[in-house]
Amino acid sequence: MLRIHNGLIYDPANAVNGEAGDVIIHDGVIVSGAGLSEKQKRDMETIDASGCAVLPGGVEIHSHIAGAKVNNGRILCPEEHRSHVSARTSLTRAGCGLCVPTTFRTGYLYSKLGYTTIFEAAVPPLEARHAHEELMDMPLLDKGCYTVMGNNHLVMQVLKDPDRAARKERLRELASWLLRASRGYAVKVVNPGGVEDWKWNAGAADLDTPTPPFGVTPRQIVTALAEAADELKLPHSMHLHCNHLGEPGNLETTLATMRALEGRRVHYTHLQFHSYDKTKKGGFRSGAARIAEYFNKHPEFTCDVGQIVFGPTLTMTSDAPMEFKLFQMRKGKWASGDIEMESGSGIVPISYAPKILVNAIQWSVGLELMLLINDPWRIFLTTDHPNAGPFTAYPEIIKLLMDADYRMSWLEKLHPRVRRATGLFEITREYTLEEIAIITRSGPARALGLAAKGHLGAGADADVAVYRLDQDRRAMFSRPVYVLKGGAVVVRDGEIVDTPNGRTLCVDPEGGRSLPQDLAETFDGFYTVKMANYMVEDEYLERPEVVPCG
Amino acid sequence: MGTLSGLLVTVRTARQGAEMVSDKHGAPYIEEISTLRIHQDDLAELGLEDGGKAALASEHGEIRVFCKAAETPRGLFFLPLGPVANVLFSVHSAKESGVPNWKGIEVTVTGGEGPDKPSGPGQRGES
Amino acid sequence: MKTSAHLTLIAAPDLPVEAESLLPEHISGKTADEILAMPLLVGNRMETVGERFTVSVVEEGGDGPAELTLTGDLTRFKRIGEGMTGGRLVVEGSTGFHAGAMMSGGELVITKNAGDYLGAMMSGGRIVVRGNAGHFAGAAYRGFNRGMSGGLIVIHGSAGNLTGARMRRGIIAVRGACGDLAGFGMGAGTVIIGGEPGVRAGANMARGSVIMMTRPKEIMPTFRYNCAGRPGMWPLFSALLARADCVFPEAGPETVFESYSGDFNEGGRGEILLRRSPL
Amino acid sequence: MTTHDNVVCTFCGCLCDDLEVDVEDNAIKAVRKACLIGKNKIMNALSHAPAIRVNGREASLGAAVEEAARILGEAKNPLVYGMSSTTSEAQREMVDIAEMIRANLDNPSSYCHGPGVLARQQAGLVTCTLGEAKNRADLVIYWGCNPVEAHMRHLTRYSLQPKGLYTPEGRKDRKVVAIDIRQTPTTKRADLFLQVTPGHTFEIASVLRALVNGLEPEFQDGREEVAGVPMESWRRVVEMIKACKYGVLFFGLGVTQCRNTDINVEQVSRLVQDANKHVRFSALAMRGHGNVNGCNQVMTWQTGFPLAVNFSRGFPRHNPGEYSVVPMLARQEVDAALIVATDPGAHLPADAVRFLKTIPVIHLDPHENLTTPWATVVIPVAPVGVAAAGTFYRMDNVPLRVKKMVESPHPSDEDVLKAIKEKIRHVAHT
Repeated sequence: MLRIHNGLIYDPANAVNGEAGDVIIHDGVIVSGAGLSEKQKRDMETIDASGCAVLPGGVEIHSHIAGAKVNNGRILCPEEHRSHVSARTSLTRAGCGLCVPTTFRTGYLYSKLGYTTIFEAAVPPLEARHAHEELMDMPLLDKGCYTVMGNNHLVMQVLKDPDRAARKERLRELASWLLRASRGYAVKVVNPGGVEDWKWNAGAADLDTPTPPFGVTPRQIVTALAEAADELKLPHSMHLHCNHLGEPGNLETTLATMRALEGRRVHYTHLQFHSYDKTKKGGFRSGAARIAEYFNKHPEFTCDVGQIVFGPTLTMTSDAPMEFKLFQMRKGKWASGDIEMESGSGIVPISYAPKILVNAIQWSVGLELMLLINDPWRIFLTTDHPNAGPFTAYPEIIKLLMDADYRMSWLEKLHPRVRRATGLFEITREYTLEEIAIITRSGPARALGLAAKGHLGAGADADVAVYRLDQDRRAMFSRPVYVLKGGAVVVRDGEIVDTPNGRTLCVDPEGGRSLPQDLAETFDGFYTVKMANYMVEDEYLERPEVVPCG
Repeated sequence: MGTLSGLLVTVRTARQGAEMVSDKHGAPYIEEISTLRIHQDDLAELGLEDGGKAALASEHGEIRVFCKAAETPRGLFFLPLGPVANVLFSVHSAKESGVPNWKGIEVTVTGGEGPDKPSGPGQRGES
Repeated sequence: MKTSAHLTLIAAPDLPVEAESLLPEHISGKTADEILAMPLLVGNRMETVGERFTVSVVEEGGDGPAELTLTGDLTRFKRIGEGMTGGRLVVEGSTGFHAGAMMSGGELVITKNAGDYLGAMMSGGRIVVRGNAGHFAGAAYRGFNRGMSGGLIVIHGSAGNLTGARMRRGIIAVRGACGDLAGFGMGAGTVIIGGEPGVRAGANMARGSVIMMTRPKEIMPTFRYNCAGRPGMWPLFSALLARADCVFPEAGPETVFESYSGDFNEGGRGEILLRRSPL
Repeated sequence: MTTHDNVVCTFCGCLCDDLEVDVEDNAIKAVRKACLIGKNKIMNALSHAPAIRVNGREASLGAAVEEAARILGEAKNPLVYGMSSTTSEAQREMVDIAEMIRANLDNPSSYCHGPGVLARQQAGLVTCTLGEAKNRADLVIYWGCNPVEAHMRHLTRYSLQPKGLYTPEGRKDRKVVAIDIRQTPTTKRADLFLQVTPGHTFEIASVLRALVNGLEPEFQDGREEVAGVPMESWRRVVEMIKACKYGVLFFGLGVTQCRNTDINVEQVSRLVQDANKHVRFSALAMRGHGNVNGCNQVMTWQTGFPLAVNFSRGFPRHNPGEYSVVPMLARQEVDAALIVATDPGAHLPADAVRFLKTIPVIHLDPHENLTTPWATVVIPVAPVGVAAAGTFYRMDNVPLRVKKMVESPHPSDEDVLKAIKEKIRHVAHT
């Protein structure tokens, strides 16, 4: 048994808010201290957490860290690897990269921020083996991935079915089969219909643009998949990246999508990129207030922010047409990959600068959303790594949220017109430590349906982060004193001291054991791999843990 | 027997692939990787019949090949990449990115057995 | 006090050596023993300078930047003068990869040949090579789109491929022949080639100048002929180069250059100047 | 007798996954649906295994592993090289070993398709999986490649003939262009064949770019031709590009090994990007060895770089030309080599082989080849895809699991590499 002694415990899921106490760990799990004598407690191995905040391990709900697209991003950026390197030690593997770190380094960097669970945000089933192979080389984290379905031909073939009841039943089966085939955790939808449209060289998809040649609209795709995810009782809702990412005025599409999905559990990812209003001349302005106002009234929805971080990074997404647009604006490098029958991907390097008005507005929109959405259990901290910036900037963002004076001090560094385009600098709210604990661990764990994560109650996985209390919140969250993964101390004083491998989190939904005849025929006719070779084998799951549905 | 100068390009052939995965010490593999594809008129200029023997020399080495008439441009010769062809190439030809000049090296082809020098297929027996 | 140190190689190594520690600014004020204790990476093991060199140090009166001289066959020594910011570094012999790469000031003189990536991504200072240079002189490292951004490289012999590739500012003068793709993808700056240029000079340049004294086999079809004349910048350039002991005798102030603009695939605001040889 | 269905062929980057293999008494009896090369490869998978040898004498596996670990542990600038025909699981072990011994790490792509990967570092690449070619491509361009002989089922499975979702008539729905320096069985299948003079890939791509962008090239010598082909033919190619819905360009070693290597592919990549302003267009490299793409993938996710990596300072550094295998051998600067799943004796210039013979070389391969006769330590391994399972990456990055159908008397690459790694670790700690 191990005891984390005398820290201030922040465990919002169990309504513990900064109370001094012990966290006791046995066999990788947190156990109740009740019934243990003081002597028993004194005799166990003890970590002194005096003067520290004790939080559950961080839970990352949306990050691009593994798989074909991420690796393509690594190939694209030897120049960023050059200046961010780590040498091999007796414990750790060598690596490099900041925006697209190598797999081992990704594990170390997340762990050194106190994170213990992570989800890769977009995996096309055809390339799922690749994502799982990389995740096996990512130590210190429990991990899972989301399966992209929003432009899948089989999905659209099912949605074309005029029989409403059959359609619903068949889509549920198909979604289950796709999760099984890819060993995915959740249903991911990226620019529904839009990626397929671009394969026909068509422009961006609106909510009601029919997707050729099926005639199925994004509205039909998102409502049906949200329903399927609900009916399968998946631990996480549909994870949605809306249409028109990054375009001025896209809040109308975002709001229309939300209205279409009212009453269903839905997670809106990197909402910052989807909350832009438009000036009369078509320029950018913040739409965060309108989005937040609507969002606040709909407890069925969750979101993550996708906060902009100033500096160079890489955009990478399954939203291939968006990347094409970005490339046309920027020249330079552009990688893109169409994936037969199901998806696409694109990558363009980018640099966000405070003096560029659009970037300054984007930066403000993310913070506005976090400050205006009043329920921290429904908005989570992400940078959509690496799209809006590297995850290593989380401590900086925490400081921006917790320190209004610091936030205000940014005003003079930003483009002078930013104040006219956002309401950020009228907001005085400051996050509390408890709220930070919610948006970085307890909230995402709950949204992901991870009963054993994101809290410190008895039965929770012993994933714990201990930070020395410091009024400079960036310093505090940059360097945990201790991080425990599954009960083992893996980080001490900000350095890696042990490198156990984590587990693969997956689901085992009802049905989906095979494809019906007509879909199997489509598969056999138009994929270039055999169905037997499409299904990801057990060998690609590291210590798999099935998170129950329902 | 005549001599011709030209550019040698290394290629892949179906038979080379099929024999390579069967037995790299087998006669069919050695034969295929020693077969030069050359234009009919070049062959005639060398005074060779289809299938005739020739010596192929670059600044780095010299090999014996069989010449086979093919629909190639004149002055361009094609040989499967392998240990025979590689006698003609050098690591020192790799320029900035590390690729040897396998798609174009100046060679001379001399019909007949050529001068009597030891060389030939494979690396075996070399010290 | 001004430090002058002279290191003499004991024997040429079989393994690659990384000598980025041997900078004038690093030896300034050091004793001979301190210099001999400085690190050198030989293969994959760390050694000291003393295992490979003998040293003599002279402390001279007066201020002034340090001066370091290296003597011997340093062909396997990489990163000599990498990142130097000032002082003078003289190599009596040849160097390997990355000599003077990323340097921002001072002077590097190599009396024989330099390897690849000479002055790659340098931002200031001056490099003089009496012999030949390898590929990528003044170019960008892999993935970067900005090569050399300032300073001067003079190569009295020939240079390899991609000389000045993706450069953004500064001058590279090659007295002898030059390899393929001189000034490839350059955004600004000047590459001057005295001897025979390789193919594709100036390809994909967006801005900047490639000046050739010798007619290349062909000009890329993505360039357009403008005119012939006496560019006003040439006398200034040749005077500047002459001060660096680099003379192009084939072109005087009255020499006529043909001007081509391109590369049109990249906007066409770059320029090739080709010396018109007297009829 | 057992019949294995949906078997993945490991020979080339096509990774055809529809093979049927009959196995009886631990022997391969028949292979169906494979091309001639794939069939031969599987039928001969268990034959011609070398003996375990150390310095030319037969040895036990333990002794060979021990000697390998000793050589690698003592080396001051070792080379770890190969990987192109083994699983990504084994490749992952090779990277780990290279890190441990602070080696130089490279794979054969550095002299084959590596330039195409380097071009992606500068420009990126617009690409697609092979199924998009099958389902959508109404224009196919083969440039400097000859799949009929090198990727024998490519045309029928993926690029030329298959009836796809939006190409129901197969070949009839496609326009086909071939660019090569000679006629090949592939160019004969094209609607338009442009026979070009060698060494001009860059000029061709530049002029096609100009035409796609609506610019008129200017020829100073007045000859309206590029690479020996008149401009009107290139204009025709560009008309076909602009008229198609979804074009796919397949490029081979004729592009990547042509004069100026990676710069050619960079220009081809820019051409494809430019074409996307008008139509949808992708390019794909015709990767050779079965898992050479896997080498690039594994090296990238573990080291950050697809090839030519050096670990002498403990962290990865990348520089082709400096750390790629051919120039390193030219400079004779490595002092030991671990070579797995490639055959330098057959694939590298003769002077490279002469030098390798002067240093200790550890070689793992399922077969006697042109390296086994002289390598210092020879360890036979189970042939992957037949007697060992693992992951291969197709030329379009689609990962597939190759299967184990028979037992080999020899361990897999992965197992031998793990044993060597453990031994090096043990020696380092004692």
